[in-house]
Amino acid sequence: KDLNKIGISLGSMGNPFFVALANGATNKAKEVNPNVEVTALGYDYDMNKQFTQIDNFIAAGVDLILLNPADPKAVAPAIARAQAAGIPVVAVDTAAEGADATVTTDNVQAGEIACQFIVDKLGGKGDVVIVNGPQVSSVIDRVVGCKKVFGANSGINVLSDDQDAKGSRDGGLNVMQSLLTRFEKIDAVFAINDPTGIGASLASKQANRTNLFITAVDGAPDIEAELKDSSSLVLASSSQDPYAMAQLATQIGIDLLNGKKPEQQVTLMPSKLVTRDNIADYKGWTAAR
Amino acid sequence: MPSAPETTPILEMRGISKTFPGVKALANVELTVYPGEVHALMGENGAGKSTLMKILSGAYRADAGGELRINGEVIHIDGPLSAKTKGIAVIYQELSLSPNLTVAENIYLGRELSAGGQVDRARMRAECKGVLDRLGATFGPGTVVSTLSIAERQMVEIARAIHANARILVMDEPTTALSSRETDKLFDLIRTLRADGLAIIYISHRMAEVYELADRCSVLRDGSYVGTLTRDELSAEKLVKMMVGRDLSKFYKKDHDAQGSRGEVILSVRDMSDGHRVRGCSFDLHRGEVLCLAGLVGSGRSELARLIYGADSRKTGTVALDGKPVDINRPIQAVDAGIVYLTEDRKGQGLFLDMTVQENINLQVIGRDAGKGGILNLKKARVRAVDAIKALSIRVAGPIVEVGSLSGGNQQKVLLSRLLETRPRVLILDEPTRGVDIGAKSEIYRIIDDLVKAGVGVLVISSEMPEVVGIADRVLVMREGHIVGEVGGTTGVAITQENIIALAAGLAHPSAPAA
Amino acid sequence: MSQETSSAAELSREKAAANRQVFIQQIIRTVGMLPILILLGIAFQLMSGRFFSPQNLSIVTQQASINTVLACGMTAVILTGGIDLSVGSILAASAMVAVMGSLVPDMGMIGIPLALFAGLVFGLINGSLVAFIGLPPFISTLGSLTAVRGVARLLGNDTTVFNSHMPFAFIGNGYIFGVPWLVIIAFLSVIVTWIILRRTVLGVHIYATGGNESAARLSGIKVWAVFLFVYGFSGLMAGLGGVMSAARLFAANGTQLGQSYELDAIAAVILGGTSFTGGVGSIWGTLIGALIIAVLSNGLVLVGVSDIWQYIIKGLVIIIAVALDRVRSQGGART
Amino acid sequence: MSQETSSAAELSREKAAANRQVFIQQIIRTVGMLPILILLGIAFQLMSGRFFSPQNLSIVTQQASINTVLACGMTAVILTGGIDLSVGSILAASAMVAVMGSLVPDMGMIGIPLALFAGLVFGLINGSLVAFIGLPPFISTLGSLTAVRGVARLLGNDTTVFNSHMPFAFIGNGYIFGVPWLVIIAFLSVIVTWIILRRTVLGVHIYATGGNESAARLSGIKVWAVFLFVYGFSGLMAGLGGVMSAARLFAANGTQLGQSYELDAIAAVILGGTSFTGGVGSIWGTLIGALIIAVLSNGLVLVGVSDIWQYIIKGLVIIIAVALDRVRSQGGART
Ligand SMILES: Nc1ncnc2c1ncn2[C@@H]1O[C@H](COP(=O)(O)OP(=O)(O)OP(=O)(O)O)[C@@H](O)[C@H]1O
Ligand SMILES: Nc1ncnc2c1ncn2[C@@H]1O[C@H](COP(=O)(O)OP(=O)(O)OP(=O)(O)O)[C@@H](O)[C@H]1O
Ligand SMILES: [Mg+2]
Ligand SMILES: [Mg+2]
Repeated sequence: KDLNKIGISLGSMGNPFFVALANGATNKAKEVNPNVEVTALGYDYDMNKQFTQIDNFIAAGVDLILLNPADPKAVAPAIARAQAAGIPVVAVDTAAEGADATVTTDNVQAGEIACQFIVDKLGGKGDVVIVNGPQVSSVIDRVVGCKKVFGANSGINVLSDDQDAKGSRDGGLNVMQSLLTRFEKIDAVFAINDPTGIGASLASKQANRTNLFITAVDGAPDIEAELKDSSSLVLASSSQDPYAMAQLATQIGIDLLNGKKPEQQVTLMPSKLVTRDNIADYKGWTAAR
Repeated sequence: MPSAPETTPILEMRGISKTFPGVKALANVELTVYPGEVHALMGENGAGKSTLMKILSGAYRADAGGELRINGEVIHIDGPLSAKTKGIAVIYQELSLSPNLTVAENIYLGRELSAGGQVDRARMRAECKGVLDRLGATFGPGTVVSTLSIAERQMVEIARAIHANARILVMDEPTTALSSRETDKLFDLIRTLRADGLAIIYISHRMAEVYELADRCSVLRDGSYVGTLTRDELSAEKLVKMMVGRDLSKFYKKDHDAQGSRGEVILSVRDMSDGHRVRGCSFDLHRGEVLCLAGLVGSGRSELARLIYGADSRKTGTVALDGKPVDINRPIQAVDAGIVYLTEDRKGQGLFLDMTVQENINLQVIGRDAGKGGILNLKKARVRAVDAIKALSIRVAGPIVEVGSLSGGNQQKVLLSRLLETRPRVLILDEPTRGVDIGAKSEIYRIIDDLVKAGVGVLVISSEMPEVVGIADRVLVMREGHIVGEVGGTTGVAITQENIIALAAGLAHPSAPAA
Repeated sequence: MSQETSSAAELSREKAAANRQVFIQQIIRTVGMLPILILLGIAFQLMSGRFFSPQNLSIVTQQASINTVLACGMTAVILTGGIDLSVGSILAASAMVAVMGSLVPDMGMIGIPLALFAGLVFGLINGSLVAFIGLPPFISTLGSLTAVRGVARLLGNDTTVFNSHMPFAFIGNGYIFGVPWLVIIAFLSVIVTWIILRRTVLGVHIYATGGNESAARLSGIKVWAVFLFVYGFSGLMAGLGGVMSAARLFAANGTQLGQSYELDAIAAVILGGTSFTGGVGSIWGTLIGALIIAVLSNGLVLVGVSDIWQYIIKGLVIIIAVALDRVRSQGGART
Repeated sequence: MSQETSSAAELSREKAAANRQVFIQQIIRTVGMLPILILLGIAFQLMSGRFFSPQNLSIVTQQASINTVLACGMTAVILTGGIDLSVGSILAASAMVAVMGSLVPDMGMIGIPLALFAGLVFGLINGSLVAFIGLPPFISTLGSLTAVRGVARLLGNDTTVFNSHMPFAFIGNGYIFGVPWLVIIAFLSVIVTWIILRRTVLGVHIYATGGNESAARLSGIKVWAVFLFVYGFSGLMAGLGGVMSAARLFAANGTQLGQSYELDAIAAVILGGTSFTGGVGSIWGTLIGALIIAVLSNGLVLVGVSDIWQYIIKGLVIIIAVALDRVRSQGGART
């Protein structure tokens, strides 16, 4: 079967991560068919909206759907509808029940390595804060991974883990400001994504509380600048590679169209910790490939 | 007959008081009304007439201590609905209709007819048709109220009260928007209702109406009960003295010499029309002249005034000031040229009720008074406001009181003083004394007189015949959008009620149409 | 004298003409946006070649269904001169209740009444705040927008609840005579709202309250009861929206549902010609408004417009549609 | 005669008393929510022991600053009886412009005027739609809420633009005499707005237009100019908010910035006692409203309330605050 149209439904198209993801998919698809039509939409974290988008894709007659599910299980009926219409569905970034295949960063592992960095740096002892975010599965997984590490180290004391910083710089800054007032001693911060981490860093610098450090997850372009900046308090970020993830997912989708089943149902892409030491070698999301 | 002491009064109010934050509106007021009488309630603006009636209708709650009896029985009214069920119907000063509903829906509001759980609009329409016909309404029950004129809306209110089979009917200044013909019709109706045994409480500032209708008359002053006169005792001097507490020497004050003060033409209007309500109207207004526009309701007088003022868009027509044509398409251009317009719809289009007296009075001159960058001159504004309050004897605690809390007549004076502050050369007054008490009325007449002496041209639209006859130097009569005739001035036809009405109704042609 | 009667006759003839004109204006206002809806449909058909396919029409109407149901309640609220910002949050909370109820063994259908009841209760709370304490509707429903969102999240403890064997799954996915249940429910809601607004005494009171609240009070209408009803009704409709959403998704989530649905519902009502100041408007206009919004979302995807441009185009179409309507029915009252 | 003069004296004494009462009422209305703000502060101090620390007060006021600036423009708009839903989107677009402008080599300060200009232009577009085409403010700014959001995203092509060497970083992070720049800017905005509203002809025209639009028209006020001004001003303030946000975050993102800021700004205005129907309200009330919102957000984190409960408590506090105010100033006009 030919690949003429692809529909992509992602969390929020304003997030550079999803933009990189969409670009990866588009470029991969163009390798196969230069005239391919790609429609990438953000569902703004609304389950109804994602269902609507999938229905619209079916109506528009797409050949392949890539999606980042609002909820790993809840999206199953919509996926089933697409599959009933003969459209293969590949989940990216978050696993989706019923999808033909899933390609995702190992978010639990990403949380683990970011927080292991904290534990190592603190020598297994200290007061830490988890700046949480919207309760979507990737965020939940990261926090699970992180807490697993912290839980294994009895010297680590988690002061707060229930503040939603909305996954943005703005939110990270506001929440961190208040947390800094609330707790006189914070040794390290785990932020569920890069913007939150940078916001937390800004807040700490403003409050002159530079005796702490921050780790995050993403490896986004702005964290690269941050890691290169010696005054920043962000020391590490567990990287994801949305571009490669999308390329892989698209390839799997094309294979599915041609009747080739993927080798494994779920492809976990391991996360690598980017730190000040290895930032020079990091390729980043927007690198030309 | 009606005041026979052996009949039980249908309504007795004793010791009624009402305090608003900062204002004692009523203090220990009493009122006794018998069935089958028209009981006039008189008093200056702000005397508390409307407040007393709102207590009767359940819109306000009186302070504790008063007593209310209907047919001798003590009752309590705790809301509009309970007043209604006790046979009390009120036509308020501020009309209280839903403009988006039809006439029939308004008449039945709160007690709709229904059949099988559905509103029965057809039956509602059919059943109120009778009342409307009896009132001589030219609109049907299915008409949407927002398309009716003020007069017609008032007619809807009257129809609603009559239709509710009220035993006590309160009319708070019902004729302010009616012309003499509608007023006569209304009076016939009131007499019929009286004959049917209804008690009618009638509030008005028009002496003539009270003489004509009232069987007895109670007077309030500054929130207190002054006394009650029977028909035989009723006289202008007595009434005025009770109301005002002093004598009013001359009511329609016309100091200026009608021929002597009249100067050259200041405003000339030619071939004014808007395409449907006003058709080819032309006239001249002279310096130092009071020109009245008379006519039936709906004859297009207000529309003509609004066209001149640039408030509505015109189809044809020119306006010249001092012989020079002026371009007026928006009100601001008229104001800049020295023409101002007092609207007949005080609350809807005139005043800013949430703003203070000072702000309202200064509104149209703050631009002139302002310093660089449009910074307000608050000192000057205050002085103006205080002066204006004094000059027009506006009853208000101070210049920073919100206009919305003033009585109707005082609101009217605030609006008038706003216009006067602009020092106009031509003043167009649309029903200037609507809802204004006798004292204030004579003050407004005095102001008009002073302005005319100072060389201002004044165009007055009025539906109150005695007023037209009393103040006009010349009268133009409008009918169905045309100026159909002129009396007074150089025509040689005397300004009398009969001559004007004959023209307005299209029955006579005492002179050729003006200009 | 004969002249007078003739002029009276003329006057009444004129009046009748004016009345007719008002009537026509009302019709125009009611169906005001219909031409725009049709134009949009034709444009999308020409550009994509798929818009008018039966399958797509079924999808569009399904997509419009939840917003239509919310907009029914919103129409009643706005007709009284109020606003209900909390419908999205109430929908989320009710959907949680619906799914959790559906998990009750052997009597999962109880999720439906429970969710409706939850919506009704939230709505009545809004209504009480407006009716009895006299809070401005905007602020009281803004408060519940926030508070009920918290309740919705609390219900599932910030997780997604789901039930793949939803006993009322047919509501979200089933058909009768080829028409989706969702569409039927939305249409029934419109009919019920129409009956309430236009055929009952309550409806007259709703219009009267919106047209002139103090007049309504003075004529003995229980204005508090009207407020209580419209907000309760709006809450109930949001509860119904929650059931529909739960049945469609087999799941619910306190955060990821109903965000800014209130804006879509309000947009549908206003596109439909209902006046913000209250007292003027009709449910049919609302239906057309809701369809326009759904058609835009669907059509732009069919045509393959990018996400960014969808935002820009949607915003412009809303503005242009209302502007066109304004120009066309010039002289109409300002809503 | 002597009796008359004595009664006149009594009258004037009574008048003075009434005058005083009116004045006091006005003051109460203006500072209406101040007691609630103070109560909240004391409660949070008691629970956390840190609320009134100078450092925290500096943080709270900083967090209130952007919302205060938006609410200044919103106050002017709501006073005319309108509403501006697009401020959040305009803020995002302006912040994008500010950051992109700051990246211009050697003249990065140009980002500030560019952003302000962008905000002003969007605002004037809103104003033109209301003033010249007569669109309902809700619908025209709802349209721009969507369309400008699209423009904001388009500007950065859906990526985050950032500049860690922001030339106007001092705005977001600097202090003068120990007071954060953000706070100074917010306070200056309040002062400027106060002067416009209370000390200029324009301000009187704004109140007049909101109080009675047709009377304003009839008395020769250029109502269109008033509308153009208030929406332009609101846009400009949103542009300023964009600059502040960019300077604070060193970055901007078309999607993530300014989402539902309009609700916070409107809540501040309404908490501050400004009437939705227009014509009544004051900027000082708005300032207090904005502070209440910021104190709530900050205090709940200080006390360690979880995110879910923060929602619930915030919603309830908004409702209770306005309800208390309503009960206290009973008999006041309904806003
Ligand atoms: N809602 C209110 N709040 C405060 N004061 C009020 C209110 N309503 C009336 N008043 C005051 O009560 C007094 C009596 O007012 P009322 O309207 O009863 O006078 P009125 O006799 O009907 O005058 P008019 O002839 O001008 O209609 C006035 O001083 C008025 O300012
Ligand atoms: N908004 C409107 N829509 C339709 N018809 C209207 C409207 N306003 C007024 N009319 C009609 O225009 C006619 C003229 O009304 P208007 O009351 O202004 O005349 P008028 O001569 O000024 O009388 P008066 O000043 O005594 O009320 C009335 O018959 C009324 O029905
Ligand atoms: Mg009165
Ligand atoms: Mg008139």
